[in-house]
Amino acid sequence: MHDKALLRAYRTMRTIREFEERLHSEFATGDIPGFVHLYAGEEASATGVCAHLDDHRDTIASTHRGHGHCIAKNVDVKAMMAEIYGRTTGSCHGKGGSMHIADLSKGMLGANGIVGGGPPLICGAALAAKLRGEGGVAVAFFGDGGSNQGTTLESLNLATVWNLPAVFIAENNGYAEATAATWSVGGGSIAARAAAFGMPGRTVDGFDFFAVHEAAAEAVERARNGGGPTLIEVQLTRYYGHFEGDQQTYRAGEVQQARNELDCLKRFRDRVTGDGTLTAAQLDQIDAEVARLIDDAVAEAKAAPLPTRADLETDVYIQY
Amino acid sequence: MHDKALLRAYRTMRTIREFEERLHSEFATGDIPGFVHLYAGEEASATGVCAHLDDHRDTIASTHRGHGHCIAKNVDVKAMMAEIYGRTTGSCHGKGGSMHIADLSKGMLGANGIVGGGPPLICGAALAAKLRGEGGVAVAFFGDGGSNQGTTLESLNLATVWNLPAVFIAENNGYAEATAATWSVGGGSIAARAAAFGMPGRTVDGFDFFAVHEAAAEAVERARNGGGPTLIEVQLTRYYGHFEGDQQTYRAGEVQQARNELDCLKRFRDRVTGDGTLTAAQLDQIDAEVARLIDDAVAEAKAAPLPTRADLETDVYIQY
Amino acid sequence: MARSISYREAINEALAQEMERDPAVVVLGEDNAGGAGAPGEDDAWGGVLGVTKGLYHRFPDRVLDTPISESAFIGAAVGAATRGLRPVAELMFIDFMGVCFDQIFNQAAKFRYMFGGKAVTPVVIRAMYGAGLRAAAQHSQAMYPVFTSVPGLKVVLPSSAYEAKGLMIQAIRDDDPVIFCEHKAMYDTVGEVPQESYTIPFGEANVVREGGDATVVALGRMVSVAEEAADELAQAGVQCEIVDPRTTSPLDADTILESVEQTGRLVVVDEAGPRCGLAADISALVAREAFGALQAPIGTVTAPHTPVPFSPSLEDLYIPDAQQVAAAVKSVVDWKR
Amino acid sequence: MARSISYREAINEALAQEMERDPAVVVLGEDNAGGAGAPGEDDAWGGVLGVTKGLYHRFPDRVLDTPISESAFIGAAVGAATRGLRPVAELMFIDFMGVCFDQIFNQAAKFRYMFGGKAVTPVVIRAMYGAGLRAAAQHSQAMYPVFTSVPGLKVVLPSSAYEAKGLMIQAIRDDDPVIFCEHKAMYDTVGEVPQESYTIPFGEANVVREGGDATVVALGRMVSVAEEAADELAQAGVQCEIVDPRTTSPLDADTILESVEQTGRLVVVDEAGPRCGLAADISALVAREAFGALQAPIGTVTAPHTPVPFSPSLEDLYIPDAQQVAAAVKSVVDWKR
Ligand SMILES: Cc1ncc(C[n+]2csc(CCOP(=O)(O)OP(=O)(O)O)c2C)c(N)n1
Ligand SMILES: Cc1ncc(C[n+]2csc(CCOP(=O)(O)OP(=O)(O)O)c2C)c(N)n1
Ligand SMILES: [Mg+2]
Ligand SMILES: [Mg+2]
Repeated sequence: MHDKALLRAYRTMRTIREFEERLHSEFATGDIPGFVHLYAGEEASATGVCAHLDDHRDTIASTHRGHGHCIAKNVDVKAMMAEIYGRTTGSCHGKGGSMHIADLSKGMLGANGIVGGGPPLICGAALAAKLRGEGGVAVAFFGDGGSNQGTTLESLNLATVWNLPAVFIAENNGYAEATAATWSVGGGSIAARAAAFGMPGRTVDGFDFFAVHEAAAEAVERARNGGGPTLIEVQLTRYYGHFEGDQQTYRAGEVQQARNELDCLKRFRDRVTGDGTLTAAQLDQIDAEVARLIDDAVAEAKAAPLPTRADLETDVYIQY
Repeated sequence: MHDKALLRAYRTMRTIREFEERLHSEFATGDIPGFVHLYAGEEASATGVCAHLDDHRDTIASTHRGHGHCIAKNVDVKAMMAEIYGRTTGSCHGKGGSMHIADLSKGMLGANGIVGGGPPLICGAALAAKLRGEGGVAVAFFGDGGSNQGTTLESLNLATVWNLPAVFIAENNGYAEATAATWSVGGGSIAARAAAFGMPGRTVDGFDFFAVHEAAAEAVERARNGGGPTLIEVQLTRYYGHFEGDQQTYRAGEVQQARNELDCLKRFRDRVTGDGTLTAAQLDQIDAEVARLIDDAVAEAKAAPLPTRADLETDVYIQY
Repeated sequence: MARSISYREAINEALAQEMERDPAVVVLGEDNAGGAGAPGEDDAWGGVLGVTKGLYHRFPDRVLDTPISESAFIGAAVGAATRGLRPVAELMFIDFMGVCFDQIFNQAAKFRYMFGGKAVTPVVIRAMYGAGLRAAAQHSQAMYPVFTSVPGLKVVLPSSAYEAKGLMIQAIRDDDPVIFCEHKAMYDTVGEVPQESYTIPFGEANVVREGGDATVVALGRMVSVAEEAADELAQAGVQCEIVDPRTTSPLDADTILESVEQTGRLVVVDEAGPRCGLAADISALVAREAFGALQAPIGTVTAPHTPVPFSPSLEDLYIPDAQQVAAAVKSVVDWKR
Repeated sequence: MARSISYREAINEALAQEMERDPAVVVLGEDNAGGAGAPGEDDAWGGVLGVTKGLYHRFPDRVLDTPISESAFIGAAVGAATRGLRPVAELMFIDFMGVCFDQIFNQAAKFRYMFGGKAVTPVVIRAMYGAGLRAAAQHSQAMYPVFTSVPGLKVVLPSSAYEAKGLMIQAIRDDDPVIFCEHKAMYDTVGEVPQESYTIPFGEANVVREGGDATVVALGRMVSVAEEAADELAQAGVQCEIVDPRTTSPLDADTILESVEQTGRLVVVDEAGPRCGLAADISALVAREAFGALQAPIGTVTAPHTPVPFSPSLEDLYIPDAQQVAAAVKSVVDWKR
C-alpha cells in the first residue's frame, strides 16, 4: 500500500474510534436520544473492506452498528453526528437516527435496524452493478447473530445462483446482544457456511487491518471480474456493550485484553512506524485533526435546529 | 427387517402410488378442485423414513406434495381422498384440501402450502418431545426448492443450537416447479449444508427403499438418544408434473427412464422376491387390496356430502 | 387501437412495452422465465400462471428466475431499485408475503422517509390475490389491506384488463414502491385494451356507473360483482353509483365523498375480511368526512372473518356475491330512522 | 393483596405464576435468559428490556434463549403448541414480524380451520410496540391492526399494569394463538396489581370512565392519553365515556355500541396509523351498527400516515396527544348539521 492509502486508512480508523468514544461519553450525559450501538474496536473491518470501494459504482449495506461502515464509505461525519442528535442538518434530516444513517450518493445503502436486513438489498445492488457492466461490486456487512438469520442465508445462495459481484462480510464479534456466537452459530464457523452455498469463504483477524485489507482485495477483485461472491468472516471484539446502557455482565475480561494487546489502531501504528513507512508525527497529526473534527461535529450538531411540524409528513412518498 | 415390516412397507408404497395414479386420472376428468401435487415416484422416501416413527410420540411436517407423507404416517386414506374432493368426511372436513391434510392424532402436523413452512414447526415439535422426555422425534420433509428458503436454513441452525431430536429430510427430485435443483442449490449439494449448521448430513438413493430406511434408522436413533439432528438428502424423481396440468416442457426423458429402470416399487419387489424373503403372490395380493381400497376411497369420497353454510364460520377459534 | 385481450395478456403487454422502452426495467421471480438449469424448453413457464410468458425470449438478460427465497429476491428487487433499476418482482401468491414482508414494509416502504427524502425506490411487486380457484387457505387471500396500512407503499387493484395495463405501466414509471395486486380468477377475463402504451394515474377513482340512490365502492374483482348487483337493483328501480378506487393507496377520497354527498348512502364491497380492511377504512373515511350527507348506516359486504376454505361449496359462500351486495344496498336504501 | 408494581413486573409475575402452575408453559426468545454460551452471568438480560428477568433461575429448563432466527423460533413455538406445550415466545420489537409473519398468520392462525377443527395451538407471542423511545422507524411501530385483521389470531393490548397481568394469564390459558402487545414506553408505569393470580377475559371492554357527552374508544397506551384529555374536557363541562377494548380481537362490539347509543358521539384514539387500522375498524362498526344513534361525524385521532420519525421533536408530534384528543372530542360535540 502507498503512504497516501495508509494515511487515509489510519484516518478512517481513527475517525471511527473518536466518533464512537465521543458518543459513548456524550450518551452518558443523556443528550443523545434512542438506541446507540458502537463500533469501537471493529474499525479495521469497515476500513479494510471499504478501502477497495469507490463512491460511485460500489454499494454497501450495514447493520444497527453502522457508524463505522458509514465513515469508511465516506459519509460526511458532521452530518452523521447531527443525525444521531436528531437535527435537520443530519444525513437524514433527523428522520432516521443512528440505526438508519444512509447516503445513497456515496453508495451507502443504510444502516439497518433489522438483523439480516442488508444482505438481500446487496444482492439487488450487485445485480444492478452487474447489469450496468461497469465492474461495480456490492458489500453486505452483518454480524455473527445476523449470520443465523434466514434472509442472510438466502442471500448467500442467491448471490451464487445469480453469480453476483457481491461480498459478504460477517463481523463476528463474539456476541449477538448477550448471546455468545460460539453458542448461536451451529457448526461454529460462519466462514464454513460459504461452501454450503457454493462460494469461497475465509476467516481473518479483524484486529489486523492488513489482513482484512488483503482478504477483501481478493474478494472484491473476484467480484469485479465476474468471479462471483465471497464470504469473509472477520473476527473481532466490540469494546462497548451491545448498545449504550448494556451492563455486560455476560462478558469476561476480553475487552481489556483486546484493547491492551490487540487493538487495531495500536497495531497499525506499531507496524507502519516500526518498519519506517510512516512516522509517529504523521499519525499524531491525524489524531489531532480527527479530534478537532469530532469536537466540531458534536458542537455543530448540538447547535443545529431540530425538525418541526412542517417536516413530519414530508418524504413519505415522492408523489402521492 | 421382518417380513411383517417389509409387507407393511410395500403396502404403504403401493398405497401411495395407487392413490396418486388414481388422482392423476381423476384430475383429468375435472372432478377434483384446486391444485394437486403428486408424490408418485418418491414413495420410498416417505415410507423408508416413517417406518421408524410411531403415531403417538413422533411428529412429521410435510409440504404441498404431502399425500405420501400422510399415508406413510398412517393418516386414513379414505379421509384423505374425501378431503381432496372437499367433502365433510375428509380429514379436515373439506376445509383444508390437498395442501392442508393433517392428522394431529397420528403426529401428522400437516401438508403445507408454504415452501419452508414445516421445518420451524418441526423444531417446536422436537422441543416438545425433548421436554416430555419420552424419546419422541420430529421429522421435517422439504424439497430441493425448500432447501433454499430461509425458514428451512434457520431451522437447521436452531435444531443444532437447541440439540433437538429432529431429522430433516430434503427430498431432492431435481426440480422446484420448473427450476432445476442443479441451478437453484448454490454449491450443488443439500446434504453438504448440514455441516454448515453443525449436523451430520448424507445423501441417499431415493429409489432404494432399503437405503432410505437405513439412513433414517441411524438419524432417528441418534435423535431419540439425545444425539441431535441430522439432515438427509434423498435423491429421487417425481413422475408427474409439478402440479396436475403442468406441461413439463422443461424436462427431458428422465421420468421414463426412472419408471423403467429405477422405480422403487419394482426394485423393492425384485429384491424381496429375488432373495426369497417374500413371494410375488404376497405382493400381488397387497396390490389387489390396495386397488380396492383406492376404488372405495374414490367412490365414497364422491358420494360424501359437501360442507354447507353452517360450516363456513366454525373452527376459526376454539372460543371467541 | 383497441383489441379484446385478457387481463393476463394486458399485464404481459404492459411489461413488454415498458421493457422495450426502458432498459432499466427487469422482471424477476420464481419461474418467471421458467426452467432455469433444466434440460428442456427455455421460458418453460413464464410464471406459474403464464403472465410473464414470452418476455424471456425478447429480453433474455432482463428476465430472471430465482431460487425459492422470497426475502432474498424481493429484497434484491428493492436494493436494485435504489441503484438505478426499475425491477418488477413477482411474489407469486400474495399469501407468501409472510416470508419476506420485512423487505417490503421495513425496507422499501421506509427508505425515503428514514433517509430524509434522499432515496428513490421504484420497485413494483406483483402478487396474485383472491379466492375462487379452490387454492385453499394459503393461496387465496386478499392481503392488500395490510399493504395499504403501510406508509410509503402504493397499492394497486386493477379491476379489468384495461385497468391492468394502464395501471401496470404507471406502476413501473412511478418512483415509489408499488404493490400490484392481480386477481388470479380474472386472468382470463377479456376486455378492450389499446395496443398503444397508456397510463392510468394513481389515486384517481373510476366512476364505473352513475346513479343517485346509493354509492357502491367496490374493489378489484368486486367491481364486476357490484355491477351485477346494480343491474339487478336497477330492475327494482334502485340506481347505484359504482366507484372503483383503482388504487387503495393513494385512495381517491374526493370521488368517494362527492358521490356519497349526492347519494347519501354507501355500501363498500371488498373481498378482503371485515377487520381492519378496506371496507372499514372507506366506511371510516365517509363517517368522518361526509357524515352530514349520510342518510343511512354504511353497509359493508366482505368475506367473513375466517381463513379461505378449500371446499368449493364453502369457498363459493366465502366470496361476496351479487346477492349479498344487492341485499346490502336495499337495506341502506330502505333504512328508516 | 394488591401492591404497586410496574407493567414490566406485572407481566413477569404473570409468567412466573403460570410457569409455576403449569409445566407446559415455556418461555423463549432472544436473550430471554440472556448470555447463552457466554462466560459471565447467566440470565444476564432477561429480555432486552428485562421483562423475563429472573425466570431462568426459577425454571432453567423452560426459559430458552434463541439464535436470531425469528421464523425458526416463532415457528418452533407454534409447532410446540400443537404438541402439548404452551409456549410464550418473544418477538421482541413487533416491527420484526416481517421476518416471521408466515409462521404466525399462515400457520398458527389457520391450523384450526384448515385442519377441520382438530388442531389446538395455545401459543402466546409477546411483542413490544409503540413510539416514544426514540427508537426510529423500525423499532417503534404499532402493528397490531395487521394481526387483528387475521382470522384465527387473538390480539391483546394491555393499558395498565393491572390489565397486563390478568390479560397475560388469560393469554397463556387461552387455547387459541394470542398476540400479546406490550407498549414499551409503559414498562415503568406503576399500578395496583393483586399478588394473586387472576384472569381478565378476552372480548370484554373496560369502561374506564363514564360520561354522557361522547364516547372515546382508546387503545393501549392511548387510554391514559384519553384520560388526560377527558380531565381537561371535564373542566370545560364535557363528560367523556372512555372505553378500553383490551383486546382488539375479539372486539367487544356490544360495549362500544351501547356507549355510543347513549352518547351519540364517538372519537377513536389509536397510536397506529389511519389506514386500515383500529380507528377505521371501530368507526366502521359504529357507522354500520349504531348509525341511528350517531349525532355527529366519527372522529379519529391516530398517528399520521408516515413511518415513525427518529428525532424527538418529530416523534413527539407523531404520537397522538391529549390536545388532539380533546380537540377531536370538542369538534364532534360542537358539530351541527
Ligand atoms: C430481525 C431482528 N431481530 C432481532 C433484532 C434485535 N437485535 C438488534 S442487534 C441484535 C444482535 C445482533 O448481533 P450481531 O449480528 O452479532 O451484531 P452485533 O450487534 O454483534 O454487531 C439483535 C438481536 C433486530 N434488530 N432485528
Ligand atoms: C413461500 C413459497 N414460495 C413459493 C411457493 C410456490 N411453490 C409451491 S411448490 C414450489 C416448488 C417447490 O419445490 P421443491 O421444494 O423442490 O418441492 P417439490 O415440488 O419438488 O416437491 C413453489 C415454488 C410456495 N408455495 N411458497
Ligand atoms: Mg455480534
Ligand atoms: Mg423439488
